[in-house]
Amino acid sequence: EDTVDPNAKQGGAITITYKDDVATLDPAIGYDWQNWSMIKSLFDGLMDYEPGTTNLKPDLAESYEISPDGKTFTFKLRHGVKFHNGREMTAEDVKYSLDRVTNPKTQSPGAGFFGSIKGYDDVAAGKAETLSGVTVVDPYTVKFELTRPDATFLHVMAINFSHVVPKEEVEKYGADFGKHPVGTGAFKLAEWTLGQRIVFERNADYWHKGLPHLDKITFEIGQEPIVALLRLQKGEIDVPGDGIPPAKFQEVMADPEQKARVVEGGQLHTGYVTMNTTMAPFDNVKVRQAVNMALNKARIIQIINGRAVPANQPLPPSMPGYDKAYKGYPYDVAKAKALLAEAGHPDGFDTQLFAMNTDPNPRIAQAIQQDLAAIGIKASIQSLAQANVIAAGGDKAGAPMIWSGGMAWIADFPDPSNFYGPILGCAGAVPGGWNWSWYCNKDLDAKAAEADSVVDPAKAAERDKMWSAIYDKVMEDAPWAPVFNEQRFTMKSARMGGADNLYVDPVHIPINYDNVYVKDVQ
Amino acid sequence: MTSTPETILTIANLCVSVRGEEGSREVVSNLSLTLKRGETLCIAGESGSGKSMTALAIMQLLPQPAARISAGTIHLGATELTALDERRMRHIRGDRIAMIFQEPMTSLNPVLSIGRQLTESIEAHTSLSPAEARQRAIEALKAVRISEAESRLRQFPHELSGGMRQRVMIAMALALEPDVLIADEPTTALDVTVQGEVLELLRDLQQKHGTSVILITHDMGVVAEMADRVIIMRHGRMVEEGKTSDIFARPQAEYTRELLAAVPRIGSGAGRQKSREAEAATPAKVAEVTDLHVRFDLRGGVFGRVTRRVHAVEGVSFSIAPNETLALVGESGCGKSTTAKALAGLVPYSGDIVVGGRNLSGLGRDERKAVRRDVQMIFQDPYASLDPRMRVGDLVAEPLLIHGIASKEERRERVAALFDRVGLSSDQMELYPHEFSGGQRQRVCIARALALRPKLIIADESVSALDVSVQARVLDLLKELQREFGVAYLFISHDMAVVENISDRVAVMYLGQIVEMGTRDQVFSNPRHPYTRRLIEAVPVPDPARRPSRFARLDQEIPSATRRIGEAPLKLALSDVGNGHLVAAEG
Amino acid sequence: MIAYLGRRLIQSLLILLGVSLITFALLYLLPADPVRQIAGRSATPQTVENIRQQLGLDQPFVVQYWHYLTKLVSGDLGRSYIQRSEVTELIVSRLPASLLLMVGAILCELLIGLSMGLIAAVKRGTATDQTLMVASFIGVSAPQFVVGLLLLYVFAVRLSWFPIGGYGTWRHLVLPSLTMGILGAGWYARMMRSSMIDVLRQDYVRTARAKGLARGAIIFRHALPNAILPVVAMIGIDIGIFMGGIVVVESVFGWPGIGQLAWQAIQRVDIPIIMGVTLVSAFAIVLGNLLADIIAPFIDPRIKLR
Amino acid sequence: MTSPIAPDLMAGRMPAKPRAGVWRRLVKRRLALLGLVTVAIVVAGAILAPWLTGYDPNEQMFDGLTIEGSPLPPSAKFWLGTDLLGRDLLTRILYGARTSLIIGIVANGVALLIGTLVGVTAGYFRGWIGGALMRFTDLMMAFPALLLAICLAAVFQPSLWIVAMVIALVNWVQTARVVYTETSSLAEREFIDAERTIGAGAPRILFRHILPHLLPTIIVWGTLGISTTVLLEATLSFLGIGVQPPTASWGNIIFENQTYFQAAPWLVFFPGAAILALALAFNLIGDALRDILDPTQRGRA
Ligand SMILES: Nc1ncnc2c1ncn2[C@@H]1O[C@H](COP(=O)(O)OP(=O)(O)OP(=O)(O)O)[C@@H](O)[C@H]1O
Ligand SMILES: Nc1ncnc2c1ncn2[C@@H]1O[C@H](COP(=O)(O)OP(=O)(O)OP(=O)(O)O)[C@@H](O)[C@H]1O
Ligand SMILES: [Mg+2]
Ligand SMILES: [Mg+2]
Repeated sequence: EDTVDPNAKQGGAITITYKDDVATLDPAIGYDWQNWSMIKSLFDGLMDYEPGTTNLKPDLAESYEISPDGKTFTFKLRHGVKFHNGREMTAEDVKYSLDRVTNPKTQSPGAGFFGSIKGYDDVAAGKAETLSGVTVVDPYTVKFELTRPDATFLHVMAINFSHVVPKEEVEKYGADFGKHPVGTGAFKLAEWTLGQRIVFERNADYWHKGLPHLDKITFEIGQEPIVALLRLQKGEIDVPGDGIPPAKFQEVMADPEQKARVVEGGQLHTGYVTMNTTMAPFDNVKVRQAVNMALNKARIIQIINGRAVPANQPLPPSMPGYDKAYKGYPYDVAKAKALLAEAGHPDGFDTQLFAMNTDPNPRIAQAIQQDLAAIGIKASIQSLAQANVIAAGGDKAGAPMIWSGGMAWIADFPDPSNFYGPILGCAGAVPGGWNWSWYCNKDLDAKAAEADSVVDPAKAAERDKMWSAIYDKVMEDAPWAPVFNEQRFTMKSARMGGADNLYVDPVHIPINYDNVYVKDVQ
Repeated sequence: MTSTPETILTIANLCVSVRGEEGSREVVSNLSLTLKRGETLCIAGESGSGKSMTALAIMQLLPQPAARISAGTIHLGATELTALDERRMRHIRGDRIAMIFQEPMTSLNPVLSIGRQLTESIEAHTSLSPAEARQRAIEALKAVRISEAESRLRQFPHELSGGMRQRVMIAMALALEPDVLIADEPTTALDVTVQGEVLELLRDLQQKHGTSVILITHDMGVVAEMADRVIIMRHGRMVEEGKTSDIFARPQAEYTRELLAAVPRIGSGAGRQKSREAEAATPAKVAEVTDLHVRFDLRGGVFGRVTRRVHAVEGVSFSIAPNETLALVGESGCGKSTTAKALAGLVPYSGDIVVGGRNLSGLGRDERKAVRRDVQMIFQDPYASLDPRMRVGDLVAEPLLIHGIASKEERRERVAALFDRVGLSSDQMELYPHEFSGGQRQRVCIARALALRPKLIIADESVSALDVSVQARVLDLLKELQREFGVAYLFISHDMAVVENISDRVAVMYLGQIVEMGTRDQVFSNPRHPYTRRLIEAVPVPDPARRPSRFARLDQEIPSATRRIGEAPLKLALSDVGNGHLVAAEG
Repeated sequence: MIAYLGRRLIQSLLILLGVSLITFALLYLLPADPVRQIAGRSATPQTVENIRQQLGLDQPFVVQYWHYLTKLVSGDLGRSYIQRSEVTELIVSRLPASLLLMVGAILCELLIGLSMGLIAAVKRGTATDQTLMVASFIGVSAPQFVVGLLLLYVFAVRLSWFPIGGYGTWRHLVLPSLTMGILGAGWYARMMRSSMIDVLRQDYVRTARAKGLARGAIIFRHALPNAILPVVAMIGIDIGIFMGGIVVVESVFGWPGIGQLAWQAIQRVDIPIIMGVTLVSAFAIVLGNLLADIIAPFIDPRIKLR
Repeated sequence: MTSPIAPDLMAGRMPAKPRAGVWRRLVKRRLALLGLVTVAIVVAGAILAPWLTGYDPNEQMFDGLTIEGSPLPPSAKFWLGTDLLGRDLLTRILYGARTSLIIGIVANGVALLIGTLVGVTAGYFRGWIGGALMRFTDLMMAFPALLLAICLAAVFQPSLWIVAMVIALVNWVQTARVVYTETSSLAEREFIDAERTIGAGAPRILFRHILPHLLPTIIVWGTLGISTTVLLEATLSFLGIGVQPPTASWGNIIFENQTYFQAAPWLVFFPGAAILALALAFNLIGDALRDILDPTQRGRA
């Protein structure tokens, strides 16, 4: 097919390291940095993206049709796609997989993505076992009916949670399916030694001829990033899954040979400071704007060795709907002070800034703290474990300000709506929710719903505009102070081949396992 | 006795000094002596006179870092010991000079088996194979008449009684047939019967191997029985030297005469007061003990149930009147100390103990403190019963402090006076227990017990470590206090001579029970129980002319006081054989 | 002996029960809501409640604890909230590595620490003594992460004597054990020196000298066994300290032990794993104490198992 | 009857010496003096920090980082270099001494105190008090300290004093165990019985007679505890309990920068050396005290 690299060689094995454990390889559950792209290689969904880009393309589906009202999606499935156990995948499997992921017993963290499918509420409430909106038309056709037009639906069909699983294997392993994953993907699981090693093996029956290139991928688990880099330098591994550790960044960049193997790319990521809009004094928009103007983003980026670009709006630059024209709040201490004075805080005030405790987040928080101090805001830092920060954010009276780093939004799929719902919309502004600024603008919620009902691909640009407007309005109310969009810097061994964008794939993080190859096989 | 004139050890002008906090002082001054092959030389003398220091100096084992040889030479044959380095000295120690230390309890390594400790020195100095060394060790144990020598090799020191430990020490010292054996108070810690055995053993061995022995002791009875020659020391100097018979018959030095005069003799009149009538009728006893039982539970099983018991004291009854001294005698392990401890409130007991009209059980805190003031105890082991980190002056002042007696200056004065009374100088108040000799420590303990002027003093072997002169002094002091304040004593001792000297009444204990009790005269002049008789016979006589050919020996092992649950020991019935002389039926 | 063990085991079980109760209670009181984490960012309140019910987290504390205990009896530690695997399986798969590391580390610290302490005590007051004590303090004061990386850098990267992290052969074990051991060695060296100095003044050492024994025999046969007793009592304590350091060392050396599991669980409040690891480490500590008590009579025959 | 023998006077009488003060004997020893001076310097540095340095410990200086954002090595301007945020390291170490002294001395001291009290009490009083205390200690020992810390962090507002308290709560256990073992063997010694017979109460026996014997152990644990607690504080801060950034402490400086030990070794070396120096200083003092307070060691130089 079109996407296969003509230079690619077949065969070879690579080694990749990760610090944290791989929790599960069940597509309905896995939601981590490490397992996200592994699952993508073991399973397939109806939709996918072109390697290294954010462009949607059909995957298990051969083609799809959208009804004019945008509420019915019909997918034609590819023939002859086989699960790793040899059975052919059919429309029944698609339906089963979606029933499964939305069933509360599965306890999937991604169930909410399917909220627009008819019958979702019944399933979620435990009143029904299957989604009434998903019907098997014939073994190779599956039809989705939605309760409202949903422009993101094709993206939803590409995220891991909608990947297709074989019923018999799920039932065989029950809750342990995540340890014995069986999918249709380019690789199949060959070995899993808990806490040590996961080995993927090429799926010889993969429907996409010519893929994958590699015979074997070994993931070594539990290694400190700094040690992983040492091993890379010694040629023992091929890709450090956690990237280049900050402490080694300068050293790597100073060495031309190593620098040549560094790949840089954008990410669907924004780092921001939330301000609790229900909590004085942040209930005053002027205060929030003042904070936006007080931050010296260039300095903050300097601290992380320039591995980011300044952000002025919630969406990252590579996201459709990013408003290039938007200038954002300038760095202007005097004006920020003036605004504070206008808001009735000429001498500033005391507050707290929460941040996650892993490097470099406490450092960034300290830089922010110093910037705030310059306009009189004395923020004390609470540097806590991830779960504690999340808990504080989900408590209405919990955290006045949170630096999002380490827990921040990395988009589930490349669509502007993905930055709104749970983190800026009213739906997320509930106890235990993820809208940490507790910003709830009914108006904008309505506008967002409107934008998401523009399903027609032809109107995509128009829809993006609508989203830009929404985010501009958000920035007017300034519940966040966007700080930067992190750039990904990764490294590979000299033998690794494939286009650079495969190594900073916006969707397959850290790399697109299916498409990379090694140069040293004959 | 072989009498080769050959000299084996020569000490010339030996000076040992110890460094204190503020400069050093000499504890052995200008000591010169010679030891001939096969000879037994006794060093006797005042406690603290430098006897142990001399012995340690010969071994080059003076306590570090305090003491050192400041002058003089020690020749073993032609070898000058003080000039030897540690490595070469090592070959001398154990092989040519062996030593038995004053404290048998602490001188054996608690974590090594007897066998290991015996064979290792054999292996260190000979080229014997392990099996041969083991054989030699067994022989050595047999030589000191330890039963079941082979199985003993696997035992550990704490599994042996005090007497056996001392015999192991001797076996260890003699295994290599050294030229010189130094025995520092080898019998002080032992009761009479065991003491007799040990001394006899030493003599036997010496005759067999021709070993030269330096025997340090303050017991003139032992000196008389063992020594060929005697050296009398005082204040670090030798005051007299001579043949044993000469010294006993014609002491030259004033101090020697004092020493000999002070020796308590059994059955002799020296210092023996007229036996007072037991004041049985006096209603107000100081202490009344009725049917005292002390049992130590030995636990076992999953739930830690008691499976066996040590019947340390089984139904002992006695009473002590004011002004009276009751002596408690008996073999090691018969329950003397335990009885004393019960009386002092240190072990749980059943039965009744009434002190000064108050029953000890069920007293409130303050009452108990008051009773404590009335009953004081002097412990068997003087070193162990003094807090090694306190100055002795503070230790003696402590009872006064606790009971809120006297102001600070008065306390100091009283302590100084007490020191004076027990024969210590008030300068020594500033020293720590380890800076004293064994006997000096015991005097500190006595001073401490006297501080509160109690109504009853329990003295557990409290004069056995003292040299006779001080012993006499202390005994006099005790009597003096009795006269002045009407103090009563429970006097525990294995030294029958001393007992005869001081006691009004005597109780003989065996296996936790009293087998004979009566006035001193009744018990000593007319011992009825065979066990009592044996005890009296075993006492060494301080007269070289009257050396017995053989010590009476206890052949069998002491029966155990440990029994299974439910197996109570047979209770002995005491019958009165006249005038309150109680004797148990034999059985 | 058997009886003693039985009694001690009952006591140990009670301690474990206490540990489980306290841990469970503390985790119950923790403000972070596990259900929210399971349900994900886009979950509706309804879904959240549903999951809460499924996990029984809506039950009162006592009921929850009782459920936990009853499952515990059959060896079931529940399922991880985040990893979704059986906690028992997770722990069992990682335990051997941690145990191996523990054995290696304890061997290292004993070997290094005891010999340092011994030499220091024998050479008391000399330059050797002082150097050794400074070294032991460096061991105690040096951050383990740095020590680990330094060892890795020198011996694995530069000299290639050992592999750069990983698990499998004895060569993998050396550096992590050493890293853990250096800290412990500092402690043991200090303790050993202190107790050795005490022992060297005892009468029986004088006796041994009087027998003319060689210096080595005096030190190793007579003094060492006596001095080592307080050190043995340290074993239980040591396992506790070990549990603290294991996280760092395991992650530096990519050692697949329970330390990493625990650390990740703590960061994400994965309660079943925290409970499981807590119980396992408590068990190890209790066992360590027991072991110390059992060894003691072999070293010092005066000590009776009571 | 008068005694026939005069009190034995010692040859070469010892002068009745005043009890030389512990302090005086301490400063006479060279090494102990070195330790005292070091501690004094650290304490003075902590107190006088504002006057000793021209920088603010929290000021992230523009010229404190390279353009790429790397910290600066030691130089004439920044004597010990700068940290990852461009702050003067020397200044942070000086101010950090305040935190670390409180942790290393106060928290560690309290832990030692609690541990000793519990251990001594449990070791001396058999029966239910001792049993209960020891079972409690066993329980605490088996209980993971970090967990307790996290929970406390969630309950309290993190602060230096909370972390000090947590460290004290966590660290006493080990001391208690060791002291317990030693006390129970001391309590069996005869001189304790002897004290009872003269009417000494439990407090007197415990504090005047047992405690001095525990001193060597307490000194060992106390001095070793300094490094451990200072480093433990960093772990706790990391988990959100304890001093929060930007407040400096020696442990935190190391902890924040330990991954940079190759890129910027001064960031780990200097605070590490400070901890080591403090711990060693106390060790020297402790060693000397141990000898001075142990009468059997008199005469040792
Ligand atoms: N470690 C020490 N430090 C200081 N002085 C000591 C030390 N050991 C003993 N002395 C002193 O040395 C002197 C001689 O003691 P030594 O032990 O030789 O006496 P002794 O003749 O054996 O007495 P005893 O019969 O009581 O055992 C005594 O005055 C004692 O106070
Ligand atoms: N704490 C204890 N636990 C168990 N048994 C004990 C204990 N204390 C003493 N015994 C035993 O009680 C018995 C009596 O001991 P006690 O100390 O009273 O003997 P004694 O007559 O004073 O002997 P000695 O003359 O050797 O001092 C001995 O068998 C001893 O082993
Ligand atoms: Mg002596
Ligand atoms: Mg006794």
